[in-house]
Amino acid sequence: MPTVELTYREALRRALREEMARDENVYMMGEDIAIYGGAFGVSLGLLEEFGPERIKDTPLSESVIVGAALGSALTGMRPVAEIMFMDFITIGMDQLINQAAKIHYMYGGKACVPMVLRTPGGSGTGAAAQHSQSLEGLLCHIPGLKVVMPSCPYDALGLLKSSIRDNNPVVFVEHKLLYSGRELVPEKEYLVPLGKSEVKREGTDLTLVALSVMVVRALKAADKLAQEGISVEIIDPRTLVPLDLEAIINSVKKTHRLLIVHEACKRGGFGAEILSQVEESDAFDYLDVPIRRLAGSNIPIPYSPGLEKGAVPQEDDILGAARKLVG
Amino acid sequence: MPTVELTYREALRRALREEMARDENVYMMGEDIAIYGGAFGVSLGLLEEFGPERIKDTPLSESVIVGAALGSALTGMRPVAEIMFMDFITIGMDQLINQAAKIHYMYGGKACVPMVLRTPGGSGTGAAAQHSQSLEGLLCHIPGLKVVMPSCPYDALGLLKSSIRDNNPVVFVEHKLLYSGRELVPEKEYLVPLGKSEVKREGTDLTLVALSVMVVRALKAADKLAQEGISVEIIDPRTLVPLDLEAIINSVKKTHRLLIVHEACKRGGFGAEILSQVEESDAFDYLDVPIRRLAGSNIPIPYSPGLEKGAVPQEDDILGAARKLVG
Amino acid sequence: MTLNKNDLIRMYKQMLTIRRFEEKVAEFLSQGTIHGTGHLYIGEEAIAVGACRAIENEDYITSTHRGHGHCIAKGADLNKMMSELLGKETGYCRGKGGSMHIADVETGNLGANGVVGGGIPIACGAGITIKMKKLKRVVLCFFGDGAVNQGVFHESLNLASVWDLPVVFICENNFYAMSTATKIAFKIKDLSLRAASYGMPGVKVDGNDVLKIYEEVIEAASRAREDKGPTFIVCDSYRWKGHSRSDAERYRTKKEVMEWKKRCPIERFKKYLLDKRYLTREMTEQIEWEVNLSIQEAVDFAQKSPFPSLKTLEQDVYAN
Amino acid sequence: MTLNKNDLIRMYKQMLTIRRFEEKVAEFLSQGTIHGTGHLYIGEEAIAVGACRAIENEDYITSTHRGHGHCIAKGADLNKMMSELLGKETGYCRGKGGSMHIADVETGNLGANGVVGGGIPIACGAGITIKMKKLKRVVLCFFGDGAVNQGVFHESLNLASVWDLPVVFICENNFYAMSTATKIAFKIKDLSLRAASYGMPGVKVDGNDVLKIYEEVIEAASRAREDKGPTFIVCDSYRWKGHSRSDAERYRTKKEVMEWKKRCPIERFKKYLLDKRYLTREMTEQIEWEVNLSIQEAVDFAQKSPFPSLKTLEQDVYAN
Ligand SMILES: Cc1ncc(C[n+]2csc(CCOP(=O)(O)OP(=O)(O)O)c2C)c(N)n1
Ligand SMILES: Cc1ncc(C[n+]2csc(CCOP(=O)(O)OP(=O)(O)O)c2C)c(N)n1
Ligand SMILES: [Mg+2]
Ligand SMILES: [Mg+2]
Repeated sequence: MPTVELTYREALRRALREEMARDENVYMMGEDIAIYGGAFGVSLGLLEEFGPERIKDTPLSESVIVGAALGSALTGMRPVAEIMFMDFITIGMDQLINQAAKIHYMYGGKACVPMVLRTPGGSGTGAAAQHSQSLEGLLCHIPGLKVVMPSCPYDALGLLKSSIRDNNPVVFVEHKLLYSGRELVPEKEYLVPLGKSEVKREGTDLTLVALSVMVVRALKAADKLAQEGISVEIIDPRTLVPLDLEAIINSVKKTHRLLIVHEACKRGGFGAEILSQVEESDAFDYLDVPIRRLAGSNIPIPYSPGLEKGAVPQEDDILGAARKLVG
Repeated sequence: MPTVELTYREALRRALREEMARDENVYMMGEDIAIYGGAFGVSLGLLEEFGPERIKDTPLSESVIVGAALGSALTGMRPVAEIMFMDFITIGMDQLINQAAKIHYMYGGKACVPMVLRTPGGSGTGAAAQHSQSLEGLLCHIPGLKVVMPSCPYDALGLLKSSIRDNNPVVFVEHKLLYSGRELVPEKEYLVPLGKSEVKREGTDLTLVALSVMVVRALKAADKLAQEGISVEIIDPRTLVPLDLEAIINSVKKTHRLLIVHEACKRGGFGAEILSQVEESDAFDYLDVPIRRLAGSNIPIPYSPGLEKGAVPQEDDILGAARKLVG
Repeated sequence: MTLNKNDLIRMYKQMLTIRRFEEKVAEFLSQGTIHGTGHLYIGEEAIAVGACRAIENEDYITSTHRGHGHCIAKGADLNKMMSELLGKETGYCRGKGGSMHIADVETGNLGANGVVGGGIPIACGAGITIKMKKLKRVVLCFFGDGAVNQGVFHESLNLASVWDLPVVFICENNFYAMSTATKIAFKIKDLSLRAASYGMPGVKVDGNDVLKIYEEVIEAASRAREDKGPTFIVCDSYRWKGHSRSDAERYRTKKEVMEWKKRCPIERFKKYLLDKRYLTREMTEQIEWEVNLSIQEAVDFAQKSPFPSLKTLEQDVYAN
Repeated sequence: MTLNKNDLIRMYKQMLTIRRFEEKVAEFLSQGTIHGTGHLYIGEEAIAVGACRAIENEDYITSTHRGHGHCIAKGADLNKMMSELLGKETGYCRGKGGSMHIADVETGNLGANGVVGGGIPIACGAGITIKMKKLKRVVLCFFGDGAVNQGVFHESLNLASVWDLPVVFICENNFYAMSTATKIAFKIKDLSLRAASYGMPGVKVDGNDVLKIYEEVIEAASRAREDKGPTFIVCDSYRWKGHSRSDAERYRTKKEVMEWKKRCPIERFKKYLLDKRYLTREMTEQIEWEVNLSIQEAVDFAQKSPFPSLKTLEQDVYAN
């Protein structure tokens, strides 16, 4: 199968390009996505290719970005809206939570809102408390939203295409530190379905569920742990809602240990939900030790580089947590 | 000790009255709180007592309600802002999450935001999906916010007073179905500290942690369970952040079983966090059976009365869940 | 487009239908037959009817918490409406939405809204669809005076203006947002002034004059269809009833309410039609009878309909 | 209040301080010495200096992501500023805030803001405090043209107006929000027109004319102090540098930038002062020297300062 090396950024761009070429109802809107190409360059070049009608620069107005996207989705379009930083979904939160997420249900199933909201989350760029949050946990709590969080170019491409084809509001959470990561992906078109996790590394001693950039850190940690004789199985849920719980359960039944790693603040983060669902499943009986979460501190992201790193799990933290769980 | 019977609504009003009388920096703002007395009548009469300068009716503008409250808190006042329905905190979400919650930390501890945001949550009034949510889980995920959820008049009064005196942004979540509930409370002034749970009923077979209106339902269920020979200990955390985990742990060590009950949607609700914190604590070793959550369905609140009831735990559901856990 | 006699009579009948429908809802609310809350449109019938008569079936509207009038004026089925209000499976939303969420996207009603101002950006979105699909349609976006102070009003009118979206923004100014008088929520008296901020035309119109509203909306809609952008129309009117189920109405005087009742939009239109001899006394009685019958039928239909089964509870959270 | 020669020279020096400070920041950004992003105020110095000179020490300001200029003009300590930018324990926020969160509430700087428009309602809140405590102070609320399209702008200006809050809203219109030109984000050319929506005075002023800005703010501030309500002032200016650290500036031409550079607010003010003979060539050299020294001192201070200890990581999430 012929492959091509793409960055996560390029993978996203290819997904957007392919879906816009395939379906004329797909269009993009957001702040500075056209000539600027988006704050992280994802849509660079698409303006030239698809023109300003389909690559729409909006005024600086997050609530109407979300609301207008949903209004057009409700009437037949398939918008891909961008919120420049995940922190600012809070400004469009009413439209997202009270409108987009609920319309299908409130209207008795008689209308749907096929929209994608792309937004970059995460820390590590020195942008401090208002530009570094991982707020996916808030969205996972809201019925009606799907939440997707790819950790690599292959998934980014395939999941974004599936998200665009999905008939529900999908929040597609990218990670700033992943944009430049590269990977070989098929030249041929492919999809990655929503709701299917992937085993990113097989192992026997410990199941490690990692989200977004934590998958990358977990893979590195797992290499080191392998040298110590600890065999880690890494599962990337890829979509948090719907969650592929079964894959996690099956892995736990094999390894008898579970560690969940995410960047978002620990308290009320999605790790608590994964932990709880496993606790409530029949995997519980297979656990040799209690499930553990490794997650961001319960603090706003600080600016100073050392503090910023200290606020969220790094490779060493994963190593430590894994050793403790297995040891 | 002389007592007086108060409804939850009256208890809140008394707290507001006492704190406004005690400290001239305390004032209220919100939609229709003055002459109308608030959508649920909590502030009725306070306009006459304190005048329009301190009981401020705002235009219909939730973001500036939150933002202006925080701005005045930052500069020396102690505002008590009201958002008419909890669902609409989503409109002031940026000001709440990105500003109020983070300022103390972002400014290196050099300023603080002593404000209270009162808001009623919960279903049961036939107001459907956009007026019935229990969104406290979102707030608990955000460092810097405190989250309070009283279940009875005594606590409502004492906790609201403590919230007003607290130097942090406190979201004070009332429940629509509780407003008319009555209870004897001391005539004398008293406070209930934030971060202290209360054992609402002692028991030996099962620890039941219930939030807000679920405490009322749990108490009723516990009466029936007692007749069946099942002794339930009911803990009301009262404040979710900070959480009095110790009390829960101690109870679990005694009863060996834990059931968590809340109205908010199960997925990503605060029950997952409580479950996880207990799992991670030394109480884990004392558990005879896995911890269970009983919570709202993962759906928007439907309108039709039967569906609405079916969407969130009722007394019978608690009975069923408790029996299953003990049996 | 001038209205002929039949059009006018249809409009009159529609206004009356709204009035009688709402009176029935008021009754159900006070009896507890309707379990949620309800916001009645009585007194404001001219706006929905005048505006919706100015558009075509395939055009869109977005509505509000006070939405029954818009719904009826857009041609809703009274049976399905009443069923929804009673929480029945046969309702527009299969009992899941209730008064504040009635919608019928297929016939262009994009929905009532429980969030004040919540429908405004949605109207922009429908405008985007129209424009991108070159449909030549228009969106009427209804909202109250209270909504005019929501941030999303601002963002939406600006977007509609810079993108020349085919949206007519119609503010139903009944001088109160719940208890909050426009005179305390606004420094300006004429809300239509706000159009200038967005470089779009703004007009103020007597919201109890159904024909005047019709004319303004016709003009705005034709501008919109010609790609000349949105318009902001403010219709001054009054709500006769309390804000919702429970409202002690401490914020206004009986006298003020009485004054406005004298300006009843339906009586006024009726008088006009009688004066013009488009209508006779007998015809009005016939209309009254037909209207009452249709409401009664809706009530019967709704009352006979089943409640949704608990099996539907977790259905339709996600679309396939 | 007329400015004497010393005042004018102080203003000139302050403008120059901002310029040199930002040039140093630009250097640090391109070297990677500053690890986050940074939004430079170069080209817009007249606004902060003209406006802040018109208020007193105890008055308040709210600032933006492009906030260094406001900070300096409000009298910030350069050492603490530079330390914050380098993420040091001695910075205004003890290294926790960085460029977008520098604040000094005690001296009236309520803070920069990473959220566009985020500071506007906060300014209203400070206005409430002033009014309730009868302090006779005023709040200057700075924001960019982009922020004028945020919902919270709308809600805040309306609230300030209906409550007659002592706030002066100062829009720094540099014709772009990141890459988005005002001509595509607004249908109107003169943003100050928006004041009319709130029934407050709106003025447009040359944002490169420090004295004109000073005059308008003096007038607005005195109205505010007399309880006559807020004012909306739009200052047209230009940002010389890219939006933030990485900006290919594809959205504007070199020529446009060159044109604006010719209208340099500092050169212009310098010429005025030289023409008036308030300043001599030697004095300007002396000032330049002093300014450079103060920046150098700040850099030295910051570079010598320690990074915050990891022990502080979880401190100050909650206040006691
Ligand atoms: C965002 C939001 N805030 C508050 C409410 C509660 N509420 C419902 S209707 C209403 C008043 C609305 O006034 P207006 O827009 O003038 O419409 P009217 O009721 O007068 O028709 C309020 C405050 C709400 N539903 N949504
Ligand atoms: C709510 C929000 N949306 C988007 C951004 C990203 N962003 C930062 S500055 C900026 C442009 C701001 O433009 P303007 O208000 O004109 O200020 P300027 O940068 O021109 O000084 C944008 C889009 C943000 N910080 N906050
Ligand atoms: Mg109104
Ligand atoms: Mg700008």
